[in-house]
Amino acid sequence: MSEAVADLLLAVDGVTVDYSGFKALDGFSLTLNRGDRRVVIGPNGAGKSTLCDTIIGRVRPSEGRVIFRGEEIQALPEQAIVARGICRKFQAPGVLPTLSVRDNLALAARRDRRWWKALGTGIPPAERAAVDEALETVGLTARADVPAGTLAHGEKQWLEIAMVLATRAELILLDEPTAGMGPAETSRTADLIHSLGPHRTVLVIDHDMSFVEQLGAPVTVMHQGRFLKQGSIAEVRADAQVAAVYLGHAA
Amino acid sequence: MIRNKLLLLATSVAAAALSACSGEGGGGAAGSGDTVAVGVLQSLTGTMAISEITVKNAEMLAIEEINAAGGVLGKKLNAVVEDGASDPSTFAQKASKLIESDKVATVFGGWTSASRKAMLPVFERTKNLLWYPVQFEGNECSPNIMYSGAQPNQQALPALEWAAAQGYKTYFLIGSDYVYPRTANLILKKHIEKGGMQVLGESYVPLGGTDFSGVIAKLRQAKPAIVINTLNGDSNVAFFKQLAAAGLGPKVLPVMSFSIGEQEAQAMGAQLVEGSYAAWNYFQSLPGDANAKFIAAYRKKFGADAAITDPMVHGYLDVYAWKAAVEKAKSFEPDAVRKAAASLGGFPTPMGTVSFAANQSLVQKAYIGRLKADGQFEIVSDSGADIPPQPYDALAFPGKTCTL
Amino acid sequence: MPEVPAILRRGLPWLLLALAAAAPAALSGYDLNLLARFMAMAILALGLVLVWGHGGILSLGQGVFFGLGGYAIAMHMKLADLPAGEMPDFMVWSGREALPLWWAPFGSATFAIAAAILVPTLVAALFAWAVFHRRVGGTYFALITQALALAFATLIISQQDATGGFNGLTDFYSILGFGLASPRTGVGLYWLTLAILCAAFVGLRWLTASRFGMLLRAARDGENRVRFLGYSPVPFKVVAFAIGALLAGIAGALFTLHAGVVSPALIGVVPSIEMVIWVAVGGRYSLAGAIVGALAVNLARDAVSSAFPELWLYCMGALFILVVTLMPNGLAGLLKGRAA
Amino acid sequence: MDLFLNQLFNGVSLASLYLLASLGLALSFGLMRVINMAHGEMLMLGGYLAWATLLVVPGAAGILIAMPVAFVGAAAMGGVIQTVLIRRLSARPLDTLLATWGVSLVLQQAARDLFGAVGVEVRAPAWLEGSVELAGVVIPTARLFIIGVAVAVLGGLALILLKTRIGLLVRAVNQDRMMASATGIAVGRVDLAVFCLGSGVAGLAGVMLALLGPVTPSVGQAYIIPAFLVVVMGGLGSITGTTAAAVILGVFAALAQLFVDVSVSQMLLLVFVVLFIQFRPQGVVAVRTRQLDA
Repeated sequence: MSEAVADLLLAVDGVTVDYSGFKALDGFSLTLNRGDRRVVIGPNGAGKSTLCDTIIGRVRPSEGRVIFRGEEIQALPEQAIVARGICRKFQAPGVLPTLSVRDNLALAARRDRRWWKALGTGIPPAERAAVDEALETVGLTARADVPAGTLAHGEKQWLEIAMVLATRAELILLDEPTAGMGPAETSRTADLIHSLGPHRTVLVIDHDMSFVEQLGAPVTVMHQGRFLKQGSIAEVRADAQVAAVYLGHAA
Repeated sequence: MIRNKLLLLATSVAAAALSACSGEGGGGAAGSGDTVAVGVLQSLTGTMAISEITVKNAEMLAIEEINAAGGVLGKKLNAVVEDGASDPSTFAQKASKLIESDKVATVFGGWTSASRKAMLPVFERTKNLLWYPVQFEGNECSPNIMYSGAQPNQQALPALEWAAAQGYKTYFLIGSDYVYPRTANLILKKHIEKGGMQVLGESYVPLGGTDFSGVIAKLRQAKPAIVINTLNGDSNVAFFKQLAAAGLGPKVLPVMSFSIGEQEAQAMGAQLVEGSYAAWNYFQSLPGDANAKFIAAYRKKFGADAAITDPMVHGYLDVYAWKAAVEKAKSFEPDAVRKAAASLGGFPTPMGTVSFAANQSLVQKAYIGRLKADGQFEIVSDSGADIPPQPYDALAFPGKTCTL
Repeated sequence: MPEVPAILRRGLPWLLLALAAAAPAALSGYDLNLLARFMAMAILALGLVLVWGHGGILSLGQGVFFGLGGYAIAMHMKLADLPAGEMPDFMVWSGREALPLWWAPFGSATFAIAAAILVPTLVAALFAWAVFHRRVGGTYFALITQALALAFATLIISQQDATGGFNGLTDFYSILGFGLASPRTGVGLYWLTLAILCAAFVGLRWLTASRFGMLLRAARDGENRVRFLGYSPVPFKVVAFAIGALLAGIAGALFTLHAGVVSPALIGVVPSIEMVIWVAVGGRYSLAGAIVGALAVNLARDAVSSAFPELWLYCMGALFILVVTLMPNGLAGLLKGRAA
Repeated sequence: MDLFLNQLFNGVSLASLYLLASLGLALSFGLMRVINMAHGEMLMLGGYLAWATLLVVPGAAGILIAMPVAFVGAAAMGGVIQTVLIRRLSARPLDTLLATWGVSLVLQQAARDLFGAVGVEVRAPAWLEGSVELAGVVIPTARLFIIGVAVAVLGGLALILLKTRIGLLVRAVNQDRMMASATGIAVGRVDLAVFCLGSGVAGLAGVMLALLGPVTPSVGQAYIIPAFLVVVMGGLGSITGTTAAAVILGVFAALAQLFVDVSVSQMLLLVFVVLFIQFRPQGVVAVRTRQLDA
């Protein structure tokens, strides 16, 4: 197998998602290699979130395939996809409000998720390290035993990012991770993503241009569910078509 | 602070409730002081309430009349009324409460076969005596139950003999899906085949069922001479309405019912069932002043237009039979009363003179009535002589006898 | 809201145990039997705390599993007193020639007890898997369980010659050689019921505190969130529902031993939904609360329906309306003073 | 052969009864994701109101007057239940099931105390008696009348939903409550209107049922479980889904009676619904919504 194909992690191939007439994704394709950082931008309703939904299996595409490490996963149930090493952070924080911060992380960090393995109490030593490490990276160690529901909005976003990290997933999908965050926290999030290292692949969905710049990753622009342009942040910014789409003229 | 008091109250209520139930029984013991406790156990709530409340009323009427006339062996009757709630396990539980806690001398009650079967082990364990007022499927022979309701050979078979005499050769059996219809139909099928006649179909509908479209379609195809109907309660209303809608009213297709009395006819609207037949051991329209006196007394107490049915009269005469047996045995002890009742001979009742046979079932006449527009039954034939009760049908269950 | 004295909150289970232990000495035969029946029902209520409180699954069909347990034991007791090969009485007068094949194994006590435990559990697991794995839940599930209760009761009534139909099964004399009529057996059965109730209480307290309980509650609060952590909520909900059915089956078997009768009137739509109100009154998240709820409602039913029968339906109706709207956490909620 | 045809017609007649009984439920379920367990008692109320009307106006026209009376009476009762109880529990659908079951118990016992446990007599008027013979199939006029009323109610509802302003509001709230209230629709009032409409239809159904069945305190219980199954199968409150489900279940129940006892056919009905949701868990007509946790 040639070197290029070997490190192809994810391929979204001609995917269409049809919400009874409205095509959120229309024959959209995208590829990600291992260790890549990619940002997907586009006006509201361009299909960014639906792309995440399709990859994670929350939405079934009517056409096209999603291939992860050479395996078609678009038909698998969500938990099977997550178990294969893809994890996603939602726009609205998906933390479990009644459980403590540490328990949220413990559940994310578990390796063996079958139900009879869940009969023990407390956190097994193997996962305790991953939990502490995740707490450390997002700086929530002090708030570890507080019910997640009582965290401030920004802290919830951090907890969710920590949970995504704790799953040690290979492909991380971040859907507007900095929504509702102040500038300081936004830049801390950018640093965090940089610090993830080469063995993690990150796909970020956002339209906060300052955050996209801090990431400095290649950008894919989506419009009405279709691929529009791809390149560095500078090239995309200069492109007339992208500007037209953003300013509302017909493409 | 109030909340603390509230929660202390909550836990103590639970604790008190637990210990309270021990002190709750305590009724007058049989024979002690100048009263004797007797139990009245019918369903006052649930699906059977409509039929059983009036039987309880008749039983209470008899108890009041007896108390007014000086009680039994100089003791006033203290009636302890309990609700069986149309549920067999509640009947069993309340029966043991009446006997073990309230120490009653005897119990009047029960309606469905299910309630009687559930109470049977309780009465046999405690050696008490139950007076059962309703027609039933037979096949039971317990020393602790006085069966005043009709055995199959005192209701179903006389009705069949009358139908055969009228020249009906083909039958269709429709019933509610519970024990009495299924067993009665089993006996009827044997007798119909023995009489050289034919059963064209047999259908059951769940208790309380209201959809008869399938049954009527089968009925229309089979074209029987007469339908034998053992439906119960609400189902009768739905059955006759849908029959009328399909143009098969009682005038077109004769129907012989075993569970439609004056009360049910009144509720359904007599015109709907006008012309259909019923077989009972008592009709409100029976002549005789004992019947007239009973109807007047009941109506004075429970409403001028109250309808009087067969089970109500049996409930009423059970209390008097118990009184006569106690006075004959000169003791409230159930076993002595049982033997005295079986050898009591004829005693006067609104149904005329009846008596208990050795197998503790009532020897009684059977009547066939045709429903008139005013909700009363016109008696079209009667069995002539009294019919001795046969708990086990000779054809369906050969070789079984009931000797007590 | 002033914090509830901790000793009282933790004390409730011990208070109940002390009272229950004193009962055989304090109560007469009839009252002890009555209490034993309500304790059997309390076992079922504990199952509902796991299924409904922690699992968020409203089951309106627990009567089905209660019935399966009860009928399994009753079938054994009907055969136990008969010489081999002979049929119970109701089969004779229902016009049956031979004992149905599936009745034969119930001759042995071990088979019957195993069936009373396993059959409800397996039926529940299969039914729950069939519905949950297609992601049907919430209101739909509640309505389907109610339809299941109706269909099961109707089926039992219609197969009268094999199940005793509307009369159910009654007239038992002995279990494992112990005569049901003797008071000693009554007290023995009471202790057995109390032991099983305590075992269920301890077992469920551990299970709900474990990660299994954590994930069950997480699935209750948001199924999709749990999915995106890589867990399928289906096995957790199926196992919880199956444990609820297991406890209901055992409760059914014990109730039948105490009541001496099992009939379709115990497993239909109305009794199944009333089982839920015991837990609602006691407190759907609290194990001790559910026990108190089951005992309190059943004792109230027995007391009120004796005194003024027609009022009982109003009381039951009011219980449903008031408890569910004003006291979502039931009596235990008053005690704990906060939503679980 | 004509037994099969007869039974097919009976299936359609049963479907019309199921539809009338479940339409109100589907409407309020679609809108508020909540099931009113006292819906059966709305049917009962319709029956008693028909009885009361026939006392005042006996004779042929009685039944026609009874229909609007039952509609308004049941709608009013539905309105009371919605404002007093269901509105408070909107966030807790499962608890609403239990609370409205309490209402159902109270209404049944009240009917028992007011009108007597034995039930009252409602006679179909003369022009509904008898039946028409068509190609071997005997069609009772009463059942034909009920099918006609069911179709009319269906048409009326479709008209209201599609053509009127209130219909527009209902569809908006049905698709996305949050968005609807964000655009200024008084969602509470729409809920009340739909609930009254649903209960009214149930009252009307009560009059129809009184033509073919008893009017007793517990008549609601006989029709409520099939109505639930229709709503479960019909999918998230869509009128077309509910209609399709009512026809499927009605014909299935009727034809099953040809081969097995009525009791067993009820068991088969349940097994059919459980199997059906294996293939279409979202019901007959799927409505795709984008919410994270419906």
